[in-house]
Amino acid sequence: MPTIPERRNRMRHLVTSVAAAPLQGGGLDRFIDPFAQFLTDIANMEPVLLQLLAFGLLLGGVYALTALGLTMIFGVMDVINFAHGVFLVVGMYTVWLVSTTLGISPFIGIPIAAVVLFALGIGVHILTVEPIIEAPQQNQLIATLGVLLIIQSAIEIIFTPDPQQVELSLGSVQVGGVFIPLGQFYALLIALGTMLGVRAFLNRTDLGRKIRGTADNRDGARYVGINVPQINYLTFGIGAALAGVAGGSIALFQRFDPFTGEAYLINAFVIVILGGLGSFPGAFVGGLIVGMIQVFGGYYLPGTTSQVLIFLLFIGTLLVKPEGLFGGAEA
Amino acid sequence: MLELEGVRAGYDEIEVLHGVDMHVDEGEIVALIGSNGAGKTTTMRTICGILSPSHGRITYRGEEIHTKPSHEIVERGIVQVPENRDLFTNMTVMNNLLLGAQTDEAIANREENLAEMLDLFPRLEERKKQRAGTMSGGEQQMLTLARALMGEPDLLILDEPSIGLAPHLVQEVFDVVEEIHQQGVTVLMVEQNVQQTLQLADRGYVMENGRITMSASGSALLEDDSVVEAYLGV
Amino acid sequence: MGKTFKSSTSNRRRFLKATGASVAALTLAGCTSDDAGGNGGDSGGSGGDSGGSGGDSGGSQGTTTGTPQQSVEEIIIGSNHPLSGGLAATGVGMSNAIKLAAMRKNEEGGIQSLDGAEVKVIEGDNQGKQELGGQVSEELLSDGAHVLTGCYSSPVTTAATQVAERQGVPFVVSIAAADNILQGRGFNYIYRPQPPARRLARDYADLVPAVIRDGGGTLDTAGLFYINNSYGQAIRDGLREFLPEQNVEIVEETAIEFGASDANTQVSRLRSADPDTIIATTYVAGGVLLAQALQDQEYRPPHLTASASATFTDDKAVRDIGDFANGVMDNNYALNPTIDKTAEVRSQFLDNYEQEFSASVGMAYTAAEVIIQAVEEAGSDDPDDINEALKNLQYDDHISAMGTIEFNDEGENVNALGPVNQVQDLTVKVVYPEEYAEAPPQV
Amino acid sequence: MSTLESVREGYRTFDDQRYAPFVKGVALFALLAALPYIIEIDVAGMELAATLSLKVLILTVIYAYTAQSWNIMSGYTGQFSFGHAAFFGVGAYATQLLLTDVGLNPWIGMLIGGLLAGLYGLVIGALTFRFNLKGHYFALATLAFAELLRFVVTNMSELNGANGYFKPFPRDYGAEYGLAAFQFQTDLPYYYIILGFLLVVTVVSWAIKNSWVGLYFFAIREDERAAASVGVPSFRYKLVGVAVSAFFTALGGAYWSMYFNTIRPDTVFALFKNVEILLPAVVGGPGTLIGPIVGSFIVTPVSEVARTTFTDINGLDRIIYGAFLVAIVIYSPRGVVSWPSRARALWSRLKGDEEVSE
Repeated sequence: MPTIPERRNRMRHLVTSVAAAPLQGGGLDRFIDPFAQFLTDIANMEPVLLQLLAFGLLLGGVYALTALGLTMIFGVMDVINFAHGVFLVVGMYTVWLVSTTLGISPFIGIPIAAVVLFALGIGVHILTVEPIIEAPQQNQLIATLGVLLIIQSAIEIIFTPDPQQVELSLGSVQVGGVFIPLGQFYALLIALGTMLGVRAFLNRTDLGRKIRGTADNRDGARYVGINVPQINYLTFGIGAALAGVAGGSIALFQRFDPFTGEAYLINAFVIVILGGLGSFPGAFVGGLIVGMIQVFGGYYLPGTTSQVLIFLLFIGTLLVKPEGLFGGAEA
Repeated sequence: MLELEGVRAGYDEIEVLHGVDMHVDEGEIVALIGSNGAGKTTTMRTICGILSPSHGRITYRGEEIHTKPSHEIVERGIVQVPENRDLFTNMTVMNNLLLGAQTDEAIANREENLAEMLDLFPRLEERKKQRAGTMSGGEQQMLTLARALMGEPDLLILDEPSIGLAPHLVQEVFDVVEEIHQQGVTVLMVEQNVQQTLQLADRGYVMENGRITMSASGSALLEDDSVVEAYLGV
Repeated sequence: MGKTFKSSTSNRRRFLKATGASVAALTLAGCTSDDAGGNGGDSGGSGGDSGGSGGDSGGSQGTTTGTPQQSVEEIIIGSNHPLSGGLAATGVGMSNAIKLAAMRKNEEGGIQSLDGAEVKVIEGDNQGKQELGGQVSEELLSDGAHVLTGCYSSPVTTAATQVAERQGVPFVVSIAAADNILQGRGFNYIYRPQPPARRLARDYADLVPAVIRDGGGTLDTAGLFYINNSYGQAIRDGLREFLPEQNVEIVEETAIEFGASDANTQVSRLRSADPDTIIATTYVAGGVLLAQALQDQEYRPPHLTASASATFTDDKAVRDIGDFANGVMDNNYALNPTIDKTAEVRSQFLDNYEQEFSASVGMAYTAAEVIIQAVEEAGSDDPDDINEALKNLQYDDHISAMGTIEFNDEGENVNALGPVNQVQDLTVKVVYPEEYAEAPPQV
Repeated sequence: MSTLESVREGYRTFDDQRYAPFVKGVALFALLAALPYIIEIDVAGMELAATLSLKVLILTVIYAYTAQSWNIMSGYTGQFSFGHAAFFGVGAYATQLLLTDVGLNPWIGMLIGGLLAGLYGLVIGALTFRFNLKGHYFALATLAFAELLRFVVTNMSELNGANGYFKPFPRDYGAEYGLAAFQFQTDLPYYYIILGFLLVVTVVSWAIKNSWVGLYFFAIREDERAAASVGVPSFRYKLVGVAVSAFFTALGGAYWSMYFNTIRPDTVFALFKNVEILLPAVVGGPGTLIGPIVGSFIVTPVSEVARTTFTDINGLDRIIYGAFLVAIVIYSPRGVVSWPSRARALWSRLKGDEEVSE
């Protein structure tokens, strides 16, 4: 243990490094130097930048996919669905299960996962969310948290906590010196396709219009005679189905266990807010932003400092433009 | 047609309506007047199933509707123009109108009704592609009215349809209401412009502190001293 | 000194086992002389209370009954591991390994010095939660455990060992990487056969560059790839300290978040630094992501290595990665392949539990053997006797690739070692030091 | 029946007295103080200790304490915070950092931690209230402020990064085991310390509730615009709520760091720590004085009973616990404290309708 003078010195060091550092640059160095490096790389047109851009796009696509279902439920029903992460996991296990037991291609497993999750979502909604849809929001939060615990532990008991993986090595292709891992590339395509598909559904069909109307103004929806409880459970079902697609796509390239969903959950919240509640293009752009920050931040900044930037951006968005980048615009 | 018997309702623990009795007959225009906080809007919301009464009953064409959810009430032909409009502000005018039609019949006649509405409210035609939230108050009010009419109501409930509008627009609203009524729609309305409303109405109710305190024909109410004093500010 | 509060909590759930007749006598009262009981002042008040209730269940209270003459029918090991939750995949395997060690001992005829007393394992699930570590330890003790082991997660282990120390019951850490669990704590009852983080990092620096250089390779620069939690950062700090001593310069460091979906960026960064070796320190998932990203970017440094990585010492992970894993060197605690017993234990484990016998599981097995050996030498079920035996233990007959297990004053194994493993033909083989090597290293 | 009636009548007269809350409070805390002994009492061969140990009691009171602290802000002013782990962690870190690096007594470190957390709360409040964040947006913003700290601390080697702190021995800061050092070798004193914390925060909470501050808080919760229109300086009072709540929550973190010996960013700033802090208050009844305490004495022991009962299948206990959470928020959206009045309402409805409308 340190002697008293030693302690004093350490305290002095501590004060300079922790408290005063941001003022003097000692703490900011860790941001300024990488940023300078970044600018230098841009000036030199380093080829790695193109590679990072590709990775950012791919990661962003995956993130956008995970946020679609959440933004739908959040936007329409004003419910923070804590079980969203574990819905992703159910999607992963569904794809894994059908591809290992039935020998079907995991790609076909993805729509199956969507159907399974649609049913699960409606069930969860009717049992837990609908009874308290009018209750204070913290109750819905705790109810979906309970659902998270139930489903997660059920998966753990049935399939053991051991990690699983879908037998599929897709590898990568090289385009002009840029490597593109195919698993994530397919996930990006699925994200784009799903986004466009759901958007068309919302914009072009009567049911879609009703869902948007309910998202826009619940009382207005009641006044015109929309069956709001029905819209609620359909929305929850579709939101869960989107999680199924997302989880299934992630299973194409990532190992997973019953707890994998947690890491995606918070990012999905960030993306939903960045993009704007209920906005699908917003979710896509939000996903890309988070993906790009993680990739470029991961490349230039030490440790996982990029997460700090993501949360700063998140807070900034909440403060300045809480409706999100695409909030307010027609989806 | 519509009958309220001893209806009590409110928000959470606070009861606003302490037993409301009133009725609306087929083909009538009935006005509900009263000061702020008397419970008029609560009454309207309760009829449409946005609130559910704690006591009493509401019947429509002999059928109890107070236990029904709002969409089933609309299905039976009761449509409301709510006080704060509750438009789908992020959606286009067109989509707002389309969403007005929810019953099978209304959907079947949707295209025709749409044409009619755009005809009736030429401003809406001009702004078809615009987001509802970006329009002026008057235009929004027109849209709310048109949206309600898209639902082909038998009983149209208007809650303060002229609130916050410029005088010439107020007149326009009243003209439209009259026209709708002439097409055979029964109207129940709450209005700030008591004079104009009572002139239009067949009958009127006065509401105070969550109870109906007076009921008479529109013209009789216009001549009643207490009404004149309280609501016409003479 | 009167009974302390701790002894009254230790007969928690006594009604459950009061009927269990043969209850091995708890000799907790004997421990009141240790430092944990030092401040009788604030716990004395409760003594009378539990004394009063002790009357009707005296047998299980056993204040002075732990005399050696009395025959001991079983020795109970309390296994405090995460059996559910995010750490359960490894935790369950570790707990199973402890059960296997007990089973094997019983098949040999039990504890000989106790006339064939059976070894019994009772399990507690700490769910990987700090606040349950101590609680589970207490439950296991009140269910009659004579000695404890656990817990995989370091914060949980901290809470769990605290209880053992206070109650004067020996605790042999199965795995817990953080150095400060024991070091500087002044514990009297806690032991760790496993090499902790700093030791593993030092072993990497001492062994891996030597192996590579002996084999004709060059190793001047290194790039670190670590998981950004306490375990990853602890190894990173150790490598920062020890690698320069071996003339290896760390030219790049990159971290991955727990639960990340890829390691693409990290590999880009390592790729542009292009070090002689990449040193991975991750859980299984992180190492798989690394291998995947390396393949996707068609990059492999001259030497792909790892320090204390769970990935490249786990048979299933290695198979999942495939050929790319071949040649990866990883210094991690390992099983000793040069003795027959190892293969025997491994096949027994695979037969009984459908799980991989990974390095972590093997380490837990060794911890259990250490306990059993100590009981054998103590010839007693008295925790203090067992503790005394642990202090003086010199255990050779274990299956870990390290020397004689013996503990220093802090309870660390002085001969703890993280030898060099290498993936060869998709199996994990110890390649260095030579005394444990089953195959020569391929550089 | 008549005895029951007279008892009820007697209770009602008692309830009307001004000293009634005081007497009830004293009774409650006397009960809590006696709990470690009560659980040891044998009743027909069984004792409560079989399901409740002192460690579980301590954990229960810790969460009662943090929930009570959360309640001052979120229950009273209605600003639902989902990020109280930020304050909890700041308290824990400040205490351990000052203790380890400067040898500052943990009691003083704890107060400094409380002040720092209060400051952080003011920053969060000033920003979010100034920009008028509401509902989910506010909740997510507070969560972001908590997660932000987790990542900042994890990546700052000056704060030992992900490795966190390990509590030094009393001798390392020139003290001996005991109250002054905030370290004990047995659990019982720790129980009474956290119980004392709970007493203090409950008294503070009671004082706030029964002062004009509390009146303003409730006015803000019910209808902020209306409150502002009658001259309640809502911005300032919301800030008071956050700061007080953050201060006390931080003391809980400081206690945690002393009791559990070691802290890390992923233990004290954990995502689920946010939930654990607010859960008892929501289950018990947000905005009430007794709710957080009652809630914690339900939530923590239920989880514990589930864990020790369903040991055959690992993970089953969390299914039971999850189902319990769902059930309790569905059937008691206003919290468990509404049970007695709901029971009374049900009772009078069964007896006849006349009493309901009074």
